[in-house]
Order: sequence, then structure tokens, then C-alpha cells
Amino acid sequence: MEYNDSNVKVVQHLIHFYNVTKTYDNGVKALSDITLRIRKGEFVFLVGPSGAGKSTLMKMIYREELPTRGQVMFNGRNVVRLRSREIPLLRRKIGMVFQDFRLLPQKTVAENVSFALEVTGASRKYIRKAVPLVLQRVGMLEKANCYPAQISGGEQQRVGIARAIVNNPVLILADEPTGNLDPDTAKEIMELFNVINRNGTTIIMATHARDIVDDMKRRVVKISGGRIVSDEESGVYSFAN
Amino acid sequence: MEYNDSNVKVVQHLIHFYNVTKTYDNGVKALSDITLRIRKGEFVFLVGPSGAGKSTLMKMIYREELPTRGQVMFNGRNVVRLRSREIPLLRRKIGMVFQDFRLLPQKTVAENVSFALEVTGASRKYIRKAVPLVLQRVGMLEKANCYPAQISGGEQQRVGIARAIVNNPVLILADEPTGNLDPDTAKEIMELFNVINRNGTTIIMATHARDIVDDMKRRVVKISGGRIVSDEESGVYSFAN
Amino acid sequence: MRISTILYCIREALVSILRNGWMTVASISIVAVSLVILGGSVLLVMNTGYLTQRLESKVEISVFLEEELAAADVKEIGEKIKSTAGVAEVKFIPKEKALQEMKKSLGSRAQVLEDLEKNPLPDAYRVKAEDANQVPALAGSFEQLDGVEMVRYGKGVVEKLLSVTQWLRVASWTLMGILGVSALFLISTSIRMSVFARRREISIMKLLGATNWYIRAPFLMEGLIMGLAGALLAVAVVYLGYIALVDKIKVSLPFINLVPGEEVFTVVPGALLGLGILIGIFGSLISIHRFLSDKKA
Amino acid sequence: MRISTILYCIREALVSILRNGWMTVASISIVAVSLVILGGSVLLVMNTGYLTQRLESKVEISVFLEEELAAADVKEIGEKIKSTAGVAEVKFIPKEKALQEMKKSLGSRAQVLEDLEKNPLPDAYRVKAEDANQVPALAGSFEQLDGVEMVRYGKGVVEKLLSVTQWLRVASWTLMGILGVSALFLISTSIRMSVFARRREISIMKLLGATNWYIRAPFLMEGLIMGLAGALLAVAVVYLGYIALVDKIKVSLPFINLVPGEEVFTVVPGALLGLGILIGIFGSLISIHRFLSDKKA
Ligand SMILES: Nc1ncnc2c1ncn2[C@@H]1O[C@H](COP(=O)(O)OP(=O)(O)OP(=O)(O)O)[C@@H](O)[C@H]1O
Ligand SMILES: Nc1ncnc2c1ncn2[C@@H]1O[C@H](COP(=O)(O)OP(=O)(O)OP(=O)(O)O)[C@@H](O)[C@H]1O
Ligand SMILES: [Mg+2]
Ligand SMILES: [Mg+2]
Repeated sequence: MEYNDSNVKVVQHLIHFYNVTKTYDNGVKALSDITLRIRKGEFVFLVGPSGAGKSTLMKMIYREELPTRGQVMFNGRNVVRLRSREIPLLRRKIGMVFQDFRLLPQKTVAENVSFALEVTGASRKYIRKAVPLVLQRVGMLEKANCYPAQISGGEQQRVGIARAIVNNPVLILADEPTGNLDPDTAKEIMELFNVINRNGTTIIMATHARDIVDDMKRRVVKISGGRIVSDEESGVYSFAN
Repeated sequence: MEYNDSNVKVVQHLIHFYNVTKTYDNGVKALSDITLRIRKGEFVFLVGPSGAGKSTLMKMIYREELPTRGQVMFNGRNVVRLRSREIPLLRRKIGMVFQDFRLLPQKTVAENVSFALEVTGASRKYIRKAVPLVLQRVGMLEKANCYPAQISGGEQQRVGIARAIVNNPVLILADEPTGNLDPDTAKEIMELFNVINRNGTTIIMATHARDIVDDMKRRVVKISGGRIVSDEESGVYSFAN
Repeated sequence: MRISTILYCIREALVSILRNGWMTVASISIVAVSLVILGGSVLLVMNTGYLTQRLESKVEISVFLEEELAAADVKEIGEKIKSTAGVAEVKFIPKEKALQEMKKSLGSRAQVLEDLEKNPLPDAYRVKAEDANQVPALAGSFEQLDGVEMVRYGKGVVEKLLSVTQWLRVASWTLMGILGVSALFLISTSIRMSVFARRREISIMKLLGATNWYIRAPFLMEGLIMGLAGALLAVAVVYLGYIALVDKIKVSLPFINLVPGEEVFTVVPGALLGLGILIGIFGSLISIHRFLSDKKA
Repeated sequence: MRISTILYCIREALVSILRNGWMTVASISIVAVSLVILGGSVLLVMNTGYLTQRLESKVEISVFLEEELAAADVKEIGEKIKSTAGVAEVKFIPKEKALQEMKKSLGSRAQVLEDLEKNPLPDAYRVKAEDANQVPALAGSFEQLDGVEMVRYGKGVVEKLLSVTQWLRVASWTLMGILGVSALFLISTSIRMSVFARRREISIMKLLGATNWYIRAPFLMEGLIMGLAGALLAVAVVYLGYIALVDKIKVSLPFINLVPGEEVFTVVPGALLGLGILIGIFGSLISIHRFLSDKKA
């Protein structure tokens, strides 16, 4: 069964959290009764102290973790109720930048990026064209044939970003994508995200970078202790709780 | 043979790089002819673009990598010439915060921190007292019995910091220790480093956090393309090259 | 499956085999060693069978006939014996020949027989059974025949021989059974270990939207290639080893007859190769299964 | 080594064994399976030796004496035979007894012998050799003795029997050799794999200033514990399996004599346990070596 896009028409929101609670196996409550709507084409910052639940919230969307209670809708489909074989189709629509990069250690930089395309069944020809282009955009073309262990932390992060954007996903989930980047490089990456967002891709980005949040003047959702404590259009990163 | 502290008296500098060049196996030149001196008790920021060579420079000090050319002195001893069995003794004098955390996945938070003490031969009694104290200082006491996979990115980073400071090292090498921390937590960690530094510990910290560098008004060494491009006492994080 | 997918599998598998270096070497060696053990035990079973069959084929039954039977009766008895189920070979020994043999076996003492007025020995049939186990039963049935005075077979000898050959059969089959199961276990465990070492990779692939089959296929191909490589190695070792053994034994222990190499190598290599490939594929399939589970994700 | 260090090792090893879950189970099973194979092949060798020895002990030499020897001469020959190196047992068979035996073996045809004026058979000695291989040589030397008319032994039978027992010995020893080497290889490979899966852990420990011995010790302890556990398992399986086999064979194939259980289990368990522990320790030592290398760091 194809993952069905035709449902999108009747849906206003790309993402919809209904009273989502997540308690991990060891009893830690990472999310408490989260309700959140994100429209198609939005650029949302997810901010909040370390351990607030930002990564957990993102994991709900691409189904790395299931909510303990509540429902998560993506593109008109209930993510919680997806059948096993539908999960890969969901994930191919989402580009993910992981906080810990998660590059495949046995593949080179170029192969890591190609893999995200191969998975979707893209043609060899298209892959050969697209991969160098996206590596160029994050400034990693020179290191295309290096293995992850052979490049610096910031370089690994940029490969992770390239992999997330290479197959033109509907949604980009970026978990602290600039944590290991210097301000100049971070700024370039944010410009890249801006361009992608203007082309219609929804972006959710968890970050601790006050400069960036304050600069961009986008929607800011602040989480603390697993709850949404503020949600402002065109917000700033505020110190106060 | 005990690693000999008595040499320290004749040495003015804790760390001395003499014309250090590092070319990795794949031909990448990460450091070019670096000469650098750091006095005991200094607090030095290492800044520079992604892939500049900051992490590589630190790896030279604790001998994760050997220089291709040049010498590195630490505490009056030539690190390059150390015998195999002297390497552990060198490393026990240095507290390292790794860019990718490097927690032991099979050990809990508390065990990860204990391990750094056990290695030095500290008594069980001392370990039982010291570990909760240091976890408290980085705000991770509650998660003492969690495994690394069960805590958030920022939490893992704080465990890495706790592990680095627990055995009162002569030198702390912190590679982007606040990259995954929110500004408030980052500030607390920087205060912690300040206290430790005031007690005589030398600290070298690679970072991309402009706020922090500008706030602290300490020595800033800027690296770019494997070369030192500026070195200022009480410097700031400058955008210009 | 599209050709590009198959090519993808083969490419990924080969790359992974090369990059995983000694882990690959370890897995292949375990497959090879296990199959050598298995192949060796098959050879043992075959040779044991061969040897025991040759030994057992030597067991004979002597059927002594009554005195002064008509030639027709003698012939009839011979026909009856021949037609009994389980009889392999029948040979008539006239009493004159029996006496001659007796004289020969008595050597210089033989002149004692010269004193005899008439030949005291009877005519006899010597019968070979198809299966040594049937000897006692056959002997019993011959005893019932009209015109048969007495039936003899090396009672103690047959039982002794049977005890040896039985023991050999039991031992060699048991051994092959144990070794077969062990080989399967060892190979699948080693494949599980190599998959286990890459569980993080698998989980990342899943997060990138790879289907279970997309992840599984290169592992299968890898398992197949490694199983094949291990089996080829095993066949080579078993083949060369066996040829060498046969040669050596021909010289030093000429009275031991081994199954000739050509006969052995019509079945053994095919079986080992097939087994290696099957184990490689199913080993990978089973071991990768747990890491693909969607329970959590 | 301080007590605290030893305690540290044991604690770390146990924790690691528990937390590594099925990797531990896999390693222990491989040790166990390999040692079961080895133990089984040792039992095979022992039983083969036992069986062949019993068979060979049946081979006899008949030494026929010249007619009308003085009793003293007969006795002297007996003494000479007894004192020959390699002779195990000597029994005198007077000609009267030989005739009786001959009569018995001829059955109803025996009355032919009644016609004889005198006993045509000679006195004889029946000799058992210590070792069946010496039979032809002994027979030759007896032939040289004064007063000996003729020496006979089951020429064909002895050679046949020897061919079987030789083959059995060669086969079982070869098998044990191959299996022993394989077991060592399999166990050390599995330990290498489990260390390989934890190479990152090891490198982190080194960066934290742990000495090589500090890292190695828990692995050694772990190897020791796993080797011991595997060996205990193997001993249990071999023991129970053998006892069951002996029982079963006693009922169904009563003529096969196996080495009794008690005799076997004075050596085998100790050997397997020792081997398990040694392999565990050295397997860990060797496999951890490459991950401790200071070449780069
Ligand atoms: N697998 C897990 N098992 C148990 N608890 C977990 C797990 N993952 C996260 N947690 C806990 O859930 C809470 C939220 O974690 P999460 O990773 O979502 O935080 P975060 O907002 O991403 O923090 P950071 O900014 O440090 O990355 C934390 O208290 C964390 O310790
Ligand atoms: N093991 C390695 N093998 C080959 N090249 C390497 C290796 N490690 C790092 N490099 C290269 O050396 C250069 C310096 O890397 P290094 O990790 O020191 O950078 P960095 O300043 O720490 O960067 P970042 O801020 O992104 O962490 C980079 O070009 C990187 O690609
Ligand atoms: Mg996070
Ligand atoms: Mg770095």
C-alpha cells in the first residue's frame, strides 16, 4: 500500500499532537499532555532547557518512539496507528538531523548521503547528480570520500544535514543542527534552511542557539519539564522561564 | 616508573607546542607548524571554523594522535616520546570532555564517573563520596542510575564534564562542552569551570559559543586551516578572519 | 525484484565484506571449520559403512548334506538355497574337495586320513548372505531343508564381527549427528555476532526509511557469499585431505581399503556447498530478524 | 595484586556478563559445544582403544609339537615359550584333548575317527601374545624351537582384525586432533568477536588513563568465567550423554562393551574444565591485544 498523499487536502495542519504523554520504560516522564499544531510550510523553533523533552517530541513524529498516551497526526495520518510496513514510507517524507549525527560508520560521506536517496528508490543517475550538489551546499564536497571517523565534529553534523535535505522531504526535523558549528557556518546553514523553507518544506528545529532564534524571528515553541510553556509567532529565545 | 612531577619546577609552561604539524593518514593536513605555549593556571579558548583543527590540537596533548612533525611538552615531559606504560599516567592528569561525549554505553551515569576515579586507584570510600558530589555540581544527580542511552544529549554532555573534573586534574581539555546545552545550563557550567580554574587547574576549551567567549574575557587562540591566526589575552570571538 | 536492486545487494554485500575485514575472515573460517568437521564425519560414516560391508561379506554358512543323496536331490537343495531371500552367493563343495582341504589343513599329519576306507566327509554348500545380520536366520531355515544333515557358520566370529561393525556404525552416525547440529549452531551464532556488531547501523538505516527487505537483502547476500566461500574452502580442505589420507594409507596400511576419492566426491562437495549457502542465508535471516523488530519504533 | 583489584575484576566481569546478555550466552554455548565435540572424540578414542584391545587379545598361536617327545622336553618347550618376550599366556593342550575337540567339531560325522588305531593329532601349546602385532614374529620364533613340528595362527583373520583396529585407531585419533584444533579456533574466534563488539569501550577506557592491565583484567576474568561455564556445561552434557549411551547399549547391543562410566570420568572432566579455563583466558588475552595497541595512541 502506498502511503497516501491525497488525504492532505482535507488537513489544515501537517502535524498535530493530541494530548501526547511519553513515559519512558524507566519511569521518566519526558512529555506531559502535549497538544501542538504545526501548519504546512511553517518554520518552528523548539527551545527549552537540557532534558526538557525536545528530542523526545521529535521522535514521536518519525516514530522512533511511540507515545504512552495521545495521538500524533502527520500529513493526515495517525502515526501511532501505522502498520509496520508503512513506517519506512513515513520516514522517507521526513528529513532528520540527529543530535548525535548517526552517520553510517562503514560508509563514506558521499555514500551516507546517497543512502537516503537509494532508500527511496531514486535512480542511479539522479543520485550521481544530486549528492555532490547537496554536499556542495553544506560545504562538504571536498570530504566526499572520507569516512565519518575521519572528519571533524562540525563536518559530521553538516553531512547529517546534507543527508536530511537531499531527498526534498515534506518536513525537516533538525535536532540542534548547529551545536557543533561555528557562528559563520551556522549562519550559512540557517540560510540554507531558509531557502528550503521558502520552497514549501516545513522545518522544526530544536536549538539552544539564542542568536539564531532571535535573528530569524519565527515561531518559537518553548518546552520545559515535558510541557509547552510558551508558543509565540515570531518569538525570541527568552531566558525567563 | 612514576610519572615525575618534580620536573615541573624548572618549567614555566604547562603546555608547549614546538612547530607541530599533523597530517592524517589520508593526507589531510589538520595542523601546520603550530607553536603555542600555555602557562599553568591559564584559561584558554580555542576558536575557529569547523574543521580548523581544534580537536586535533587537543588530541596531541593527551596523545590520542601523534604529531607528524614537531614536539609537544606537557608538564615538562615530551608527550611524543612517552613510553607506552607512561601514557595512562599522563592521561590521568588530564580531564577530557570529548566533542562526542564518549560515555561507556554499558555503564550507568554514576559508573561512568566512578570509572575515571577507579582508574587512578582511588579508594572505594573516596569514590562513594566524590561521585554524587560532582554529579550534583553538573545537575545530573537524579539521573545517576540511568544508562547513557536513556538520557538526553545535553545530559550526556554534562556527564562527560563531571567525568572530566572528578579527579581534580592538572589540566582540563574541553572540546565544545556546551554545544548541546541551553544558555542557562551553559552558564552554570562556565561558572563551574571558573571555580575550578581559580583553584589552579589549567583549562583549554574549544568552543563556537560567541556569548561565552565574549563574556569571559580570557585568552583566545584562534585557529583556521590548521594555523594559529590570532592569540589575544582577554580576547573576544571575532567574526573576521 | 529489479536488476538494480540485485546489483545494489551484491555491491553492498561485497563492500561490507571488504570493509568488515577480519570479522568477515572470522565468519568464513567458522563456516569452513564447521563444514570440514561435518564433511570429515560424513567421510567417516561412508568409510565405516564400506569397511564393515566388506568385512561382513566374508561371513559364510556351510550347509552339510546327508550321505548318499541322489545327484538330483543335491541339485534341488542347491536351487532351494539359491532362491531363499537374503542369499547372495552359493557354491557347491563336493566331499572330495572337502577332504582335500582337510588334508591340506592337517599338513604333515595328513597321512592319518590315508588310512580311511572311505571319505567320511559330506558334500556341502557354502552360502554367502547379503547381510551378515541375516546369517543366523538363514542358517536356521537351511537346517529345516530335507537332505540337510547339519548347518554351520562361525558362530562366535560372526557375533564378534557384528559387534565391531555395529559399534562402528552407531559411533560414526552419532558423531555425524552431533557434529552436524554443532556446525549449524556455530555458523548461525557467528552470523548473529556479526549482525549484532552492526545493530546500530541497522537501526540508523531503519530511521532513514529503509524497508526491512532493503536492509535484509545485503545481509542475506553477504551471508550467502560468506557461506559459499566457507563451503568452498571446506570442500578444498576435505578433498585434498582425503586424497592425501587415501594415498598415505595405501602405502603404510595397504590392507585398509578406503572408499575411493572419485566415489566420495560425487556427493560430498555438492552437499557441503548447498549446506554452506543455506546456512549463510538462513543464519543471516534469523539473526537480523530481532534487530528489525518494530516493537519500539 | 591487591584484593580490591581482584574484587574489581570479578565485579566488572560479572556485570559485563549480565549486561551483555545474549553475546555471553553465545560465547558460552560455543565453548560448550566445542568442548562437547572434543570430549566426545576423546570418549571415542578411549572406547576404540578398549574395543580393539579386547578384540586383539583373542588372537592365539597354536604350537604343535613333534610326536613322541619326552614329557621333560614338552615341559622345556613350554618354559621356553613362556619366557619369550611378548608372550602373555600359554596353555598346554594334550593330544587327547585335541582329539576330543576335533570329534566335537565334526559332530555326527565323528565316528569316522573311532576307526583310527591311534590318535593322529599332536600335543600343542596355545599362546596368547601381549600385542596382536607381534603374533607373526612370535610364531616365527616358535617355529625355530627344537621339538616343534608346526606353528599355526589364524593368518588371514589376524591381518583382517588388525586392519580394522588400525583403521579405528587412525580414524579416531585423526578426528580428535582435527576437532581439538577446531574447538580451540572456534572458541578463540568467538571471544575475539565479543571483544571486537566492545572495541570502542576499550578505546574510551584507554583515553581515561586506564592501564592495559586494568582493561585486560576484567576481560580475562570474563573469559575465565565463560570458559568455566562452558566447560561445566560440556562436562554435564558429555557425562549424562555417555551414561545414557552406556545404558542404552547395554540393553540393545549387549555384546558391545563400552569403557565403564566411572573409568572415563576420572580424567575427562578435569581435562575439559582445564581446557575451558585456559582457552577462556588466552582467548581473551590474545583478542584484546590488538585493541590495546599503542601504535596510534
Ligand atoms: N530512552 C530513554 N529512556 C529513558 N529516559 C529518557 C530516554 N531518552 C530521554 N530520556 C529522558 O527524557 C527526558 C527528555 O529527554 P530529551 O532527549 O527529549 O531532552 P531534550 O529536550 O532533547 O534535551 P537536550 O537539549 O539535552 O537534548 C530527559 O529527562 C531524559 O533523561
Ligand atoms: N581521523 C582523521 N583522519 C583524517 N582526517 C581527519 C581526522 N580527524 C580530523 N580530520 C580532518 O582534520 C581537520 C581538522 O579536524 P578537527 O577535528 O581537528 O577540526 P575541529 O577544529 O575540531 O572542527 P569542529 O569544530 O568541526 O569540531 C578536518 O579537515 C578534518 O576533516
Ligand atoms: Mg535532545
Ligand atoms: Mg572538533
